[in-house]
Amino acid sequence: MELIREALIQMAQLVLLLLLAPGLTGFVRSVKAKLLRRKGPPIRQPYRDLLKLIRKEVVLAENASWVYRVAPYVIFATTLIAASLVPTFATGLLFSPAADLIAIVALLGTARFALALAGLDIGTSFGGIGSSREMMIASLAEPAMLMIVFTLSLLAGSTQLWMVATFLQGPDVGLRVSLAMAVVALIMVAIAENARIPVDNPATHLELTMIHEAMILEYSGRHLAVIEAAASLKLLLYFSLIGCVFMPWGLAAVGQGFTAYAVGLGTYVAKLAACGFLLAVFETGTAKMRVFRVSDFLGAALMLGLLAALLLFVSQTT
Amino acid sequence: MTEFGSLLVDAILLLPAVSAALLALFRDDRFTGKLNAIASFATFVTSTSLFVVRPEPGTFLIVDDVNVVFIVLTTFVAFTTSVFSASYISHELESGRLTPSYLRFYHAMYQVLMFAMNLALLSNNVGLMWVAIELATLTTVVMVGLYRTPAALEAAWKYFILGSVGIALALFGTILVYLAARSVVGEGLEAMAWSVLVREAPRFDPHLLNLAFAFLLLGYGTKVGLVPLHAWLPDAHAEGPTPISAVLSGLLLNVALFAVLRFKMIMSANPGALAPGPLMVTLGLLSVLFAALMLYRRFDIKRLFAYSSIEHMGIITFAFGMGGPLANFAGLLHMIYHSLTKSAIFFSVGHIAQIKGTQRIPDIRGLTASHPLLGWGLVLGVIAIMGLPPTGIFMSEFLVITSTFARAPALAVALGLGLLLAMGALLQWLNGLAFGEPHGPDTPSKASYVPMLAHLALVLAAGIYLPPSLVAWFQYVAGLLG
Amino acid sequence: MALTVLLLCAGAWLATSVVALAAARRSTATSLVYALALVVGAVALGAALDALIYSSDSIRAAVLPIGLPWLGAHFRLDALSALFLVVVNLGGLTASLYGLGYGRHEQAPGRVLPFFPAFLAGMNLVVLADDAFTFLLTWEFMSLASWALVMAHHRQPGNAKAGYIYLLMASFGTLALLLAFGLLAGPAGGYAFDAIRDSEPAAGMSAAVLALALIGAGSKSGLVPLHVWLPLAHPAAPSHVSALMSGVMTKVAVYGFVRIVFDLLGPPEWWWGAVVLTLGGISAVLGVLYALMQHDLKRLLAYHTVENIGIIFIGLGLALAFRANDMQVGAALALTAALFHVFNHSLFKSLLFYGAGAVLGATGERDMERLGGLIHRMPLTAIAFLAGSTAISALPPFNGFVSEWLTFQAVLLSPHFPQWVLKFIVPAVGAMLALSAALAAGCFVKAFGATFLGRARTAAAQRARETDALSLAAMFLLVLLCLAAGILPGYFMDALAPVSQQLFDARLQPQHLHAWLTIVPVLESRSSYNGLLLFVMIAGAAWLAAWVIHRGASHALRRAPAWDCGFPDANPATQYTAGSFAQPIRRVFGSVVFRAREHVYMPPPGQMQPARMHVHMRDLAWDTLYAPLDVLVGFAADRFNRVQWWTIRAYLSLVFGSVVVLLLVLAIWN
Amino acid sequence: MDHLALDVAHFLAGGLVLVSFMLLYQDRMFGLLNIFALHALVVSLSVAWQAHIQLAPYLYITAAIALVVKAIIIPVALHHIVLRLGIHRTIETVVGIGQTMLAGIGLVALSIMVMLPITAEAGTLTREDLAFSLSVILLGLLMMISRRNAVSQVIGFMSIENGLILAATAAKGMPLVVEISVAFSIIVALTVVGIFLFRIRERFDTMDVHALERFRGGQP
Repeated sequence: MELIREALIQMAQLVLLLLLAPGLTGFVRSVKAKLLRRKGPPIRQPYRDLLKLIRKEVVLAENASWVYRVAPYVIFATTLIAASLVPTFATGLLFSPAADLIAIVALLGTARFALALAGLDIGTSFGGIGSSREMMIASLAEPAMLMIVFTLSLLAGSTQLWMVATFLQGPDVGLRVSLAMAVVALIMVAIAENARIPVDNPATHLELTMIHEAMILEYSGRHLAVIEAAASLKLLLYFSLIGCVFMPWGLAAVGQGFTAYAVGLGTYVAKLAACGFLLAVFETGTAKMRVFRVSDFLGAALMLGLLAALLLFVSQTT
Repeated sequence: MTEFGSLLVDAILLLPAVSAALLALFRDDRFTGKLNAIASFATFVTSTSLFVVRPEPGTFLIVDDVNVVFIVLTTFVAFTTSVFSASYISHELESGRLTPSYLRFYHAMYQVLMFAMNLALLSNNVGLMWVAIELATLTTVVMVGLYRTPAALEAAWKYFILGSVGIALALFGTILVYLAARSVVGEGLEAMAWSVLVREAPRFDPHLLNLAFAFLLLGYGTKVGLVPLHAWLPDAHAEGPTPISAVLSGLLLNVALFAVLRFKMIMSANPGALAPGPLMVTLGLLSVLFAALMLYRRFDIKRLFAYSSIEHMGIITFAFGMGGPLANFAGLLHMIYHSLTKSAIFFSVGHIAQIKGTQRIPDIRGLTASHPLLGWGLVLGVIAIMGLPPTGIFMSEFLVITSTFARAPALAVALGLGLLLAMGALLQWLNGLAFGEPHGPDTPSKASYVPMLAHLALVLAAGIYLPPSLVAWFQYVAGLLG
Repeated sequence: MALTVLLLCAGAWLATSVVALAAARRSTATSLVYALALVVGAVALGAALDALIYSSDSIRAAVLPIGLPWLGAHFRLDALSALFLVVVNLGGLTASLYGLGYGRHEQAPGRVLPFFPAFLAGMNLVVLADDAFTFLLTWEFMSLASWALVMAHHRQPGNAKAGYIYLLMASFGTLALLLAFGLLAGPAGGYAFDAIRDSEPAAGMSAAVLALALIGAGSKSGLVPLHVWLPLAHPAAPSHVSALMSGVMTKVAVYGFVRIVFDLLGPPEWWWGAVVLTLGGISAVLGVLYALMQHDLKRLLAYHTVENIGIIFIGLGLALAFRANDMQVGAALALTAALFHVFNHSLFKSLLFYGAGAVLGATGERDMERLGGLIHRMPLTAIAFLAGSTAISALPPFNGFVSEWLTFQAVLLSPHFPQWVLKFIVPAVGAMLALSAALAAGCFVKAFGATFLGRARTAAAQRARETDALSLAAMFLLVLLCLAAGILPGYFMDALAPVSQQLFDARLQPQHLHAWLTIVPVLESRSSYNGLLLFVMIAGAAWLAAWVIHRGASHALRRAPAWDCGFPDANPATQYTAGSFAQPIRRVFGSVVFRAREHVYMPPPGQMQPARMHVHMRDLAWDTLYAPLDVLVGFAADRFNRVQWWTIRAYLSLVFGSVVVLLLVLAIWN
Repeated sequence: MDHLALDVAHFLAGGLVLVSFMLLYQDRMFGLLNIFALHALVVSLSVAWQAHIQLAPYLYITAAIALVVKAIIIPVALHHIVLRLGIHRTIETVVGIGQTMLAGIGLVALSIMVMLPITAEAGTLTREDLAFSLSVILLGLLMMISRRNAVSQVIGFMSIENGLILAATAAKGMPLVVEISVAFSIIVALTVVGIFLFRIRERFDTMDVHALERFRGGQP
């Protein structure tokens, strides 16, 4: 009985993520439009796009292989599962022991692997550009992310995300330099991983600057829809992560009852809105950087993460 | 029983001597080749019986634990080489490099050489041994110059001069040993007999012994080919007929080293005498390193393996210089393995040079493709000589290096690097010789590969399994060597 | 019993070698030899598994009257050797299976067949050996057999150099081990491992042995900077042999290191861990960076071995550090991580080499710039290669991730080290590990993408045909094992427990007891991972999404030319190549690590010449260590060689000089 | 052994060293041959004297061989060879005569230094004779390496041999001396024959360097 209830809560979170993800993207877009004094599309536009896309027929390049057709679903599934393992409104969900923070990072890696392969499958030059740059960014972003994971898990004594969140909710966190460094690094990584300005521009189709869009250039119809959904989910995932780790207020624990869940849900949505707003402001205020400056940007994130972990290693006694 | 034994000993000496005289009489090359082989085989069979029958030491001749295996080894390699020589020489005759009259001379000399080496090993008298080694030197000088080409004559002459100086130094050492013995043993033949010398050595004047050993080491060391006394060796190996190169490397160097060992036993029996170890270690190490470096710029295949002989004599001298049961054991093993391996290599090199009509390494390529048996035989031989398992040389090198490292790490490291250096050079040449696109004439060889394969099989088998009786003998002699 | 079986198996392989020698010219020889090797390998694998899983606590020993005469050849089967025997024989088994198919294309079977079983026998015997002489004999025998296999295609340019450097480096390593054993055995020559275990090592000696063992095992396994032979030799051999060399033989080297340092040498000092960790970290990062720069498929794989060996050594270094600080749980975890990675790497590296071999067999090409689009023509090989790529890139749900995850967990246990040096090194190495994992993914996107995806770049790639069923069987066997080890890691970790029990007297908690087969290295509140659940969830979610969309929305599909932003080009040369794929990473890392310099030639306007770009990269290890050595030896050889042209008089002066020196020495001595 | 016997032996051995120095000093071919004959004569006398005082008649044979072979036959033969082959009459030295002589004195000092520690039980005569014969040997070697001329090198080698015979006879009662001296004479004879056979006109080392490279397999 207990098991079924827990499973239900887990499923609820899954559905919640699916429902929220396009909305978040739409929200960021609309805030950005507002900031630019444009009218902009409504927040629900991404939902419409997705629905329209999945109903359209797929135009597939002649030499596309099965990798090209399977990749969207793999990307979607791994991102979804990764996102569902991050606490949103409650901690300690049923499946959370299945993967700790390192595994979540690795799951995103699997998604990226599939995406990069898909970019190479047609054999066009743009796909290759996208994959190549994506892997270059990942080669720095992923270690940076792992350094952040190190920092968090050293603080909490665990790589389990719910343990980290619980720890950070608790009283003995205090103000820590390493934590601050980790936050900055995490934000930088999140920007890079989600193809946001200044690393990449999600709205561009200017050939030589695009990264993420270059890889999915040939996708159409339901495949494109699934990939777009995965991209939204990924943004949501990072927001949830930042939310649960650095703003751990209001998180419910499993079994605390419906009210706690409701409070958790409310604060969660508020957190997302805050993050989305900040992202939009940030993106509006910055210019995109050259591709080869990205390595400096991410290198800085990696160094920050390493420094944070190092500080913790050194300060740890016994 | 012992009567019969001394008869055997006489037979080992007489067989070569008589057949030398016979061979000098006959002209037919087929027959002389066969007779040579038969005589060598008879000598070999006779010598194996020494394992069973052990005659009493005589005034001039002795069979003891130290020399018995060397005698058998020498007669064995002499026999296999004579088989190889028969096919080699008949080819030389066909190609016109030798005339029948030289051939007669060659076969007679071959047996004289065997006689001299057997005598050197069997002699119970330092003076007699000296005479025997001198005789062996002279014989090989003549053989080296057999082809009468300017290069061969030059090599023979160089060998002759350097060898003679070495022999002179050894004689001075011998005289000093006699002097040291005289005051203890008294005048006469007794004072020159091994059996007496070793027994009475503790009472000898250590200063005289030191001086004597210095001269003996340099004198016989010249014959061993130790650096810096080695200069004759590469040329003599390269310019003479290949069977002689095989005998030189496989046997004569051993015989000279055997002489050094005999004197080392005297030295180590005397408590006051200078430890011979450091001298031998220095010369040995020098030989290894120098020869290893020299291997890199060799373009003549026989000269290459001649330098490798110098290297291995260095290893053996090093091992005996280190002393101790393990290193001495390793040195003895190495002498035997090196004899067998190096002569096998020279057998294959002889065939190769005859097929390809050249000794220049860059002109010989891809042997494993054009002549599989010969090529792989060479590969196996070189692998063995590089000290790679499962061949026997690995075992002796293992023992030398491990037992040295615990006592003198720097020496072991130096020796190890020398071996590696030599391996680098040999491998570099082997790559060209055995692999790649074949090059040059590829007529199949009619020669018999049995001697080469027999040697290699022995070395291979000995690397994995040594009969206990042989081991016991090695251990006993290693103990005697101190 | 198991030991006897294994020794008999080794004998059977050697006998097979002899059979191969005798029958090399027959047409049936290939099938016969590989079939025999396969059967013997299966038996040996069974014996090893039996020893590891069912009777790991008993130690079996045997002495054969061969080898060093007064010592005999000692053999011993304990948990550690049983584990490595499983690795070796699993590799041998699949390689034989693969060889049954792949070997038919072999142009020179006479140069492969006799050495292949000998190589297998050598690797088995190394792991079984229980005295220094037998160990080194079989170790070098293994090198020699593999050298012969490297030289199998001796006519191809470059292979001679590969074989040369390989055998020389192998012998250098053997020399180092020889010296290490010389120290361990002492002047009396106690070569049996039992005698060495009983003896008390002196203080300074252990450090020397560690250094020598690192050199010895490192040169065989490819630790930077001793890795130079590996990318030359591994690609040169026939592919199933490459797989054995890269996937299995390097593990035998790891075994040698573990045996000497963990078993024979006695309690470690903390700084050993620091040294091993650092070397491991450097190897991991440099290995993968080297790999990224390659466009020869097999060479890329060989460089990846350097990376993975680095990861293994990170685990071993951590285990040493934990052990030195008496942190048993950490030691057991780090060792388990390292050994699990040993196992995993042997699986996916063999798999990838088989894939590369299939590509090579089908197209005759190893150069990725001349391949492409093979997924259409070799779909099954592509699936297998993709699985291997995913596994080696440490992506869940495959097995590579699990062992790296365990290594990370070990890193995270380490802030409690009291030594400051370790406190600094461990997180830095952790970052290196993370970096290498991320770069590996990039590298395999490149490898798989350039080889299998896109369009065929040459006619050879266009004409490729799917490889034979036996090769595919070998590959898919490994795919299944990779997947099994990835989604059911608990069982595999439990199988490794006897080893840490034997070496450290400590083990991880039994994993198969956890609910839903989750693996929990230390505490559930600390970390856990469930590959099975993830796999099921991912597969379920993907299937569900596809099902819903196909059912509920549209499954219409139309093939059309690629859009490519509006200007598609039919020429496959316009594709992104492997070299261009690696260019951003080369820009980021290469200028420092490889001194990469780009030289661009732009023809002046109006001239009809192609613009050209050359990239020059240097191997720093080669430039700073090996090239100077080569020059030095050459210089010394030239100098000494002048002695060859001296006159007799000069030679006599040498003799005279030695006489005088010796007399002077005597005079002074007296 | 009375005083006179000792003195004569001492005188002869010392004389041999002196003659060695003369050999070293000589730079004319025929002068060299003559002095070598003198060298052999002194050795022969010395051996004969030893035969006399040791009461060892077989040593007379050695003395006779030395006299006949080395004091007469070989100098004459070499004389002929020099004339026949047209060998240069002056001897080319490597270093100056003065330096060679200095080095020679150093060698004599060295041999005395080496022989000194030998205990008295070997006997004064033996000790001195040994020191002198070692000096002769070393001087002979020095001569071999400081002369470029083949004939003088051979003569250097023969003076080494003379030194050895002196040592062998000084070692009282040594067996096989005759055999050894016969064996040595064979070598000596072969050396001379070698010079003649190989037509070594000037030196061992005059062959031009390119020929040597070919012989010694040096070409890449």
